[in-house]
Amino acid sequence: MEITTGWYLVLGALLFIIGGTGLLIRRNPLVMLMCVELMLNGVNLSFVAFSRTLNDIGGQTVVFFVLVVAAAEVVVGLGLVVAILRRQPGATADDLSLLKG
Amino acid sequence: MVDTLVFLVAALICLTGALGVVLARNPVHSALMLVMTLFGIAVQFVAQEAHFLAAVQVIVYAGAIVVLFLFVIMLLGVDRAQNLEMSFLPIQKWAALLFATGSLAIVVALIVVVGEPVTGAEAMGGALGGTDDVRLLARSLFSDYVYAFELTSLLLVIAVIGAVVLVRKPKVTDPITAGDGGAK
Amino acid sequence: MGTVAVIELLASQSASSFPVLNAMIIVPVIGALVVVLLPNSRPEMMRPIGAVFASIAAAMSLYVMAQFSSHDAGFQFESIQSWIPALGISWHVGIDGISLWLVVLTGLITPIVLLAVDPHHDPKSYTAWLLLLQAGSFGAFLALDLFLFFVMFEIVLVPMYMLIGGWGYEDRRYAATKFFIYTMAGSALMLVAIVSVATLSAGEQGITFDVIELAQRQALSTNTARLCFLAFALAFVIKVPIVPVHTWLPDAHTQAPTAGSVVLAAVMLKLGTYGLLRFGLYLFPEASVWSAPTLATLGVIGVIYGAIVATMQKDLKRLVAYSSVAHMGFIVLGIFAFTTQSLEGGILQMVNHGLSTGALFLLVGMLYERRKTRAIDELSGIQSAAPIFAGFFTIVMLSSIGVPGLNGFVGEFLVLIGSYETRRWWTIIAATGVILAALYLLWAYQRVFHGEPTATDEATPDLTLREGLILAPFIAGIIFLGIYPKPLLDRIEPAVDGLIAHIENHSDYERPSPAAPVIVDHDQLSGDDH
Amino acid sequence: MVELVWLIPALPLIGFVVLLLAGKLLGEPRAGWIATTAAGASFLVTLMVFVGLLGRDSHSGGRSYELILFDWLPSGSLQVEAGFLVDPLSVTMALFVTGVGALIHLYSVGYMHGDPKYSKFFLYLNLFLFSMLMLVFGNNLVVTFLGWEGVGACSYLLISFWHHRDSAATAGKKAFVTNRVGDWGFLVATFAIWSALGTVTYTEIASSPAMTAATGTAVSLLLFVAAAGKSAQLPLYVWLPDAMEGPTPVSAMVHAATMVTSGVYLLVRMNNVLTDDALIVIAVVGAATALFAALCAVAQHDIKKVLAYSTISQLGFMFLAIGSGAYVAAIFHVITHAFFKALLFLGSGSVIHGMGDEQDMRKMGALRLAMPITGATFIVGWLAIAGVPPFSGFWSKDEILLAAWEQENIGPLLWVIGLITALLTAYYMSRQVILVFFGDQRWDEDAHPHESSWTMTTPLCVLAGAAIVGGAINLPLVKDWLVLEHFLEPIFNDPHHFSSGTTTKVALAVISVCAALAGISLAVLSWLTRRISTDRLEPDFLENAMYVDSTYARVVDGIGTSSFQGAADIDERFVDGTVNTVGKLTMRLGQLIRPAQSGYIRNYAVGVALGALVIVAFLTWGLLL
Repeated sequence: MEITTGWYLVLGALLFIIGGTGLLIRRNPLVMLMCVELMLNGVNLSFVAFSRTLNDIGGQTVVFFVLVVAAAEVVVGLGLVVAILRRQPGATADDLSLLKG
Repeated sequence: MVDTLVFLVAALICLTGALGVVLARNPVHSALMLVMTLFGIAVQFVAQEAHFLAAVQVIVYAGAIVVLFLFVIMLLGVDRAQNLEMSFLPIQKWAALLFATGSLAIVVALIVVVGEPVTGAEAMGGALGGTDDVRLLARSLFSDYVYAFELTSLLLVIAVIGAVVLVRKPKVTDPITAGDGGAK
Repeated sequence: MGTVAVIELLASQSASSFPVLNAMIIVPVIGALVVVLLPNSRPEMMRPIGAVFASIAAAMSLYVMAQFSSHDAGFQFESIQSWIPALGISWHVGIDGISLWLVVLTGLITPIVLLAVDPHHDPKSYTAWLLLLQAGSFGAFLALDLFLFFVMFEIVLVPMYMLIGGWGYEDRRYAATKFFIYTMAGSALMLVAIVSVATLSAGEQGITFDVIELAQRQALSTNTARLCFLAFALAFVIKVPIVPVHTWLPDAHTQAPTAGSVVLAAVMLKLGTYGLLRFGLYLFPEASVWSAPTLATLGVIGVIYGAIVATMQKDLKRLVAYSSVAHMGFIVLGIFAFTTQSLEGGILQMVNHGLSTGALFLLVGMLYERRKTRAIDELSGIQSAAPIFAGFFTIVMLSSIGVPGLNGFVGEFLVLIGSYETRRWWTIIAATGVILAALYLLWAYQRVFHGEPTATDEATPDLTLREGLILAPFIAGIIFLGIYPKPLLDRIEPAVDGLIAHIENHSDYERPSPAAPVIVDHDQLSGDDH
Repeated sequence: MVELVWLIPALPLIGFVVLLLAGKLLGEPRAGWIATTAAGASFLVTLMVFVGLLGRDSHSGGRSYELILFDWLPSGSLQVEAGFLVDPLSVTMALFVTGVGALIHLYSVGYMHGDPKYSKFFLYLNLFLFSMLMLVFGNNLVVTFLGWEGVGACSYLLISFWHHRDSAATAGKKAFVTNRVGDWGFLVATFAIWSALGTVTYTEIASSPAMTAATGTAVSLLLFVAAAGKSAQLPLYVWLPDAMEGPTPVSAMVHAATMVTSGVYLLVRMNNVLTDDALIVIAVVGAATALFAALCAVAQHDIKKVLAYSTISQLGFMFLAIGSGAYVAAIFHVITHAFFKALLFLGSGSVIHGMGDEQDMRKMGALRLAMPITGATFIVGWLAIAGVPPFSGFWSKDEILLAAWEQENIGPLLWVIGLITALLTAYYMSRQVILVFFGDQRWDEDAHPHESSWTMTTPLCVLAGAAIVGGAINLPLVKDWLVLEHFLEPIFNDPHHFSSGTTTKVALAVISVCAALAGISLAVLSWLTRRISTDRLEPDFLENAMYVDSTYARVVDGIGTSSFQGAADIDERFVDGTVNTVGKLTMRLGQLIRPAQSGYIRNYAVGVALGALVIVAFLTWGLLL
């Protein structure tokens, strides 16, 4: 059985689905952020797989950028979490609805 | 054959880790499970000869980001188990279920109907230049993507400043009025 | 050496080549910027400095008036700068007899109200907004490019919105929002029509937004032109306003600060009637003729309805606002009667309405400053306490009623006598407006100025010298235009005749040939049976 | 000298401007003297113009002079000039307007003594005189309309002169608004004339061919509407009795002698366009007004109200004359009426002044002793209006009755109405004279009636003289004595001539004199000697003017106000309500969608996730097919 691109893509998709589902069902903001990381990684995997398949370094470059963005996102996201939890210890995502219309 | 084995093992690690992240009640466990997934993906990167990215994956993700997560968890002391069921947004569960099953169905449908290869492009094993991927990546980053690269640096600066501002201890209890008071 | 060069340059710059119209639009904008940059510590400097810039613009409008050739039916002082060449959009401004007096009115009104009315707070932004209003109004009256016109037409909304919302009375937010959304809703369709007209007329000559060019092309099919005309007309009739889309006006007028009310009445309402002339009749002659009975009917309804509703108002400013609806109805009737007299009268009436209603708003504003109320019920016997104030009010009121010798009459009379030729029954009904005008104004005057004054009424101070000087230009204009409107009519007439000829060329309308006075020998007649 | 015509209105205008700028400064009595001088000088200039006109050839338009000052409203083919027309009619009108006007100015100097707004009163009077002269001298309809509206506005200002009184303020407003109904007719008539003839200038209208019958009648009736408003004819008369709220000189000048006759002037001026159909309407309305107002005058108690209704009645006579085609008779009566009615009003003013502002005749009596000059002159006025020969009123009234008699279709009927009116006139005027000057003294001792100052009695004497001999300007029987008729002849394309023989004329005159004497006797029997019970001579029905005015008031206050209020309510609730409903519906729609913005981030995530799912599903679907 040869491992073709499809396998990687399916694996990336599965990671993405698991991350997305986790994002929807978990209320802990920290875990939600982790789920986002999972989704990003699923996509990264696909990029690398395509980069390999299409023989184009561009795919890997994008992964690099995704990494940077993910890092920035985590930094700001965690900053937010810290600020929120300081004011409302033990708050979950469902306790916050300041932007209710 | 080895490739297949490596892929399957790494994939198993990835998926286990991912499910662990989602299902673990304790955030600390989630974070550790995330590390597992990230390692698995690093292995997949190596398998696809993206050595540099694999290294970065381990160093940045596992080494920095997850550690950051753990720091925050410990800092805030939220390392308690949480009840996954207790939510007053009942729609979430069903929506998540719908999302998961729907997405899986699409993936399965694609596998079944389209089969292999998805893209119709050349098979695995084509060379990107062997171990030379660092050089290729660098050339790409600093030529084609130089503006984007510079922007990411800006983004990181902003993120750092933002994070500092966000977590600064407010002098007054209310952070919104506190900002105003500081200006005056 | 350098000075000599500058002098030579100035000398070589002949009067006609100086883009005075562009300067008129730009100077108030510069003034607004200057005022904004002034230090906040000197609030008393804001209005005088603003007034200087407004006056420079006013002086330029007077210069244009003086240099205006009364024999030229076309556009004068034209200036075209390429703006967005790909779309055929240019910065094209020009002035003709139709816009001339509105421009002069805009020029003169702004510095006066700027000096006349104390905003009580935040004079910096107040001054800046008023200057922008002047610039936008100039732009809208001078624009000969549809796109430029639309931009200016919308720009004027913003300062007025800010003035009402920022310096108005108790319900100012409601009124400002209503004003903005209502008029904006009208112009939304106009934008569609502007784009349609430009693109559909493109043909082989290429796309253009130039009004003159589009009016000459007349490339739209009949039905398209009618649809486009309706879209334009909707924007303008809301601005005029015509019944039944008038209800933003009483709220806006009532809640606006005095300066806002004055400029709204004197300048902004004219954008509607001016638009109907310049972009309705000129661009869509056939559609105008087609829709004339309907619009003239709406105008007449406005005359009667505005007067009736004005009669029952309890708020003095609201009453004046409804009287505006009635007066503007006359103008609309005149526009859609398509005769020289009715159109000239309509344009003259625009100026007259600006003067007399503007002055009425100033007077009501002065009364409010004294008594902090606009309710008719709460005032009584003011004439005993403030006879000079009452005298000024009487003159302006009589002008608004349309007593000959004052300006209100000449416009109304020309509109009606001109409309009688083509719209007989409309005119006969509209003429009853003169009865109603007397009714509502005199009744209000009686309740406010006549009767026994109470102790608080007794304490109402009379007009100060400063206020008298503010009102003097209005009174002078009211009397001068009532006695000698010839200078205005002479300059309006060629443009109006040109416009009617344009309508005749592009539709089946033919202006009535008025009966020539027949001189019959006296003695021959006396033998007839009689 | 005719060229000086511009000075005639200019002088009062100068007086107006001077008083406007410096009235307060001049104060009493200088302000009054300036105004009086202006009016008097205007009268002198009118005399000069009159002499100048007499010096011109009376044939082929020689006695018609136009002075164009400037273009007023030049617009395309419409050319309205600010111009004056000097011809026999305008000069005749101007002569008595300025003459009577000057006298009333003089009278006011004394009458308004001590009023805090002394100078303002003369300001208005001069403005009124200016407007009236513009009305008379205007060479086209529009300039006349300027004067027409000007006198209306001045009338408004003067009636509500004592504006702190609600009744005065209301009366002023009522006068203006009612007049405006007439102005509507004036305006539309002007439009129709311009549309049909292409001119608004009198000389050109007069020389134009006739309009079509329908247009001509419409124009005539519209002009009559205008005249009915200004000259207080049925059904627009209601403002005139109320106008008595103004100071008495105003009543004399504006509401008896000059302004109210401008309707007559207008119709005479436009005699060439009036059609026969319209003339019948005018005659009938005139006769009806004459009778109606005379009946109302019978039961009034207010000294000025009697004179007011009397004025309406006499104006009805003038319109009866116009309707019968006797324009000269109408103008003749305008002139004599101006003399004796101004005299009566000024006399009543003198009485009111002397009695300390008492206007109720029931509280007067035997005043001839206290006020000899006023009493004597008032009696002259009484005899003149009652139609006793040889006083002026007899001649003009007789001519009107003759014209009515000769009216083609319903002549005798009109004549009978006129005769009854004449009888009533004699009766109510006698009643007034008896109640005021004869009989018992019914006033309190502390009233101290006294004769007025010389400034007030001089005009009375002058007017009394004019009222006695005024008839001389147009004596019948001998053709050469018809001075006025010959003088006015040039303004008519088709001069009216009486067809009756001398016998008929004399017979009719005798009957009318008998009627006058009958009226006087009736009054003497009932009010002086009390032979006839007076209990039922003042029915409420007549005192309240047959409830016409109160019915109007009820309609205006009831249906009028409520329908206007209804329109205002519709505007607020329906028209504006629709707009606000659109706004509210938009907001409600927003409220409906608003819960979607729950604020819970995970809800948004569901939206994003499911949305993405749908898109991917859609793309996959396309791929699979």
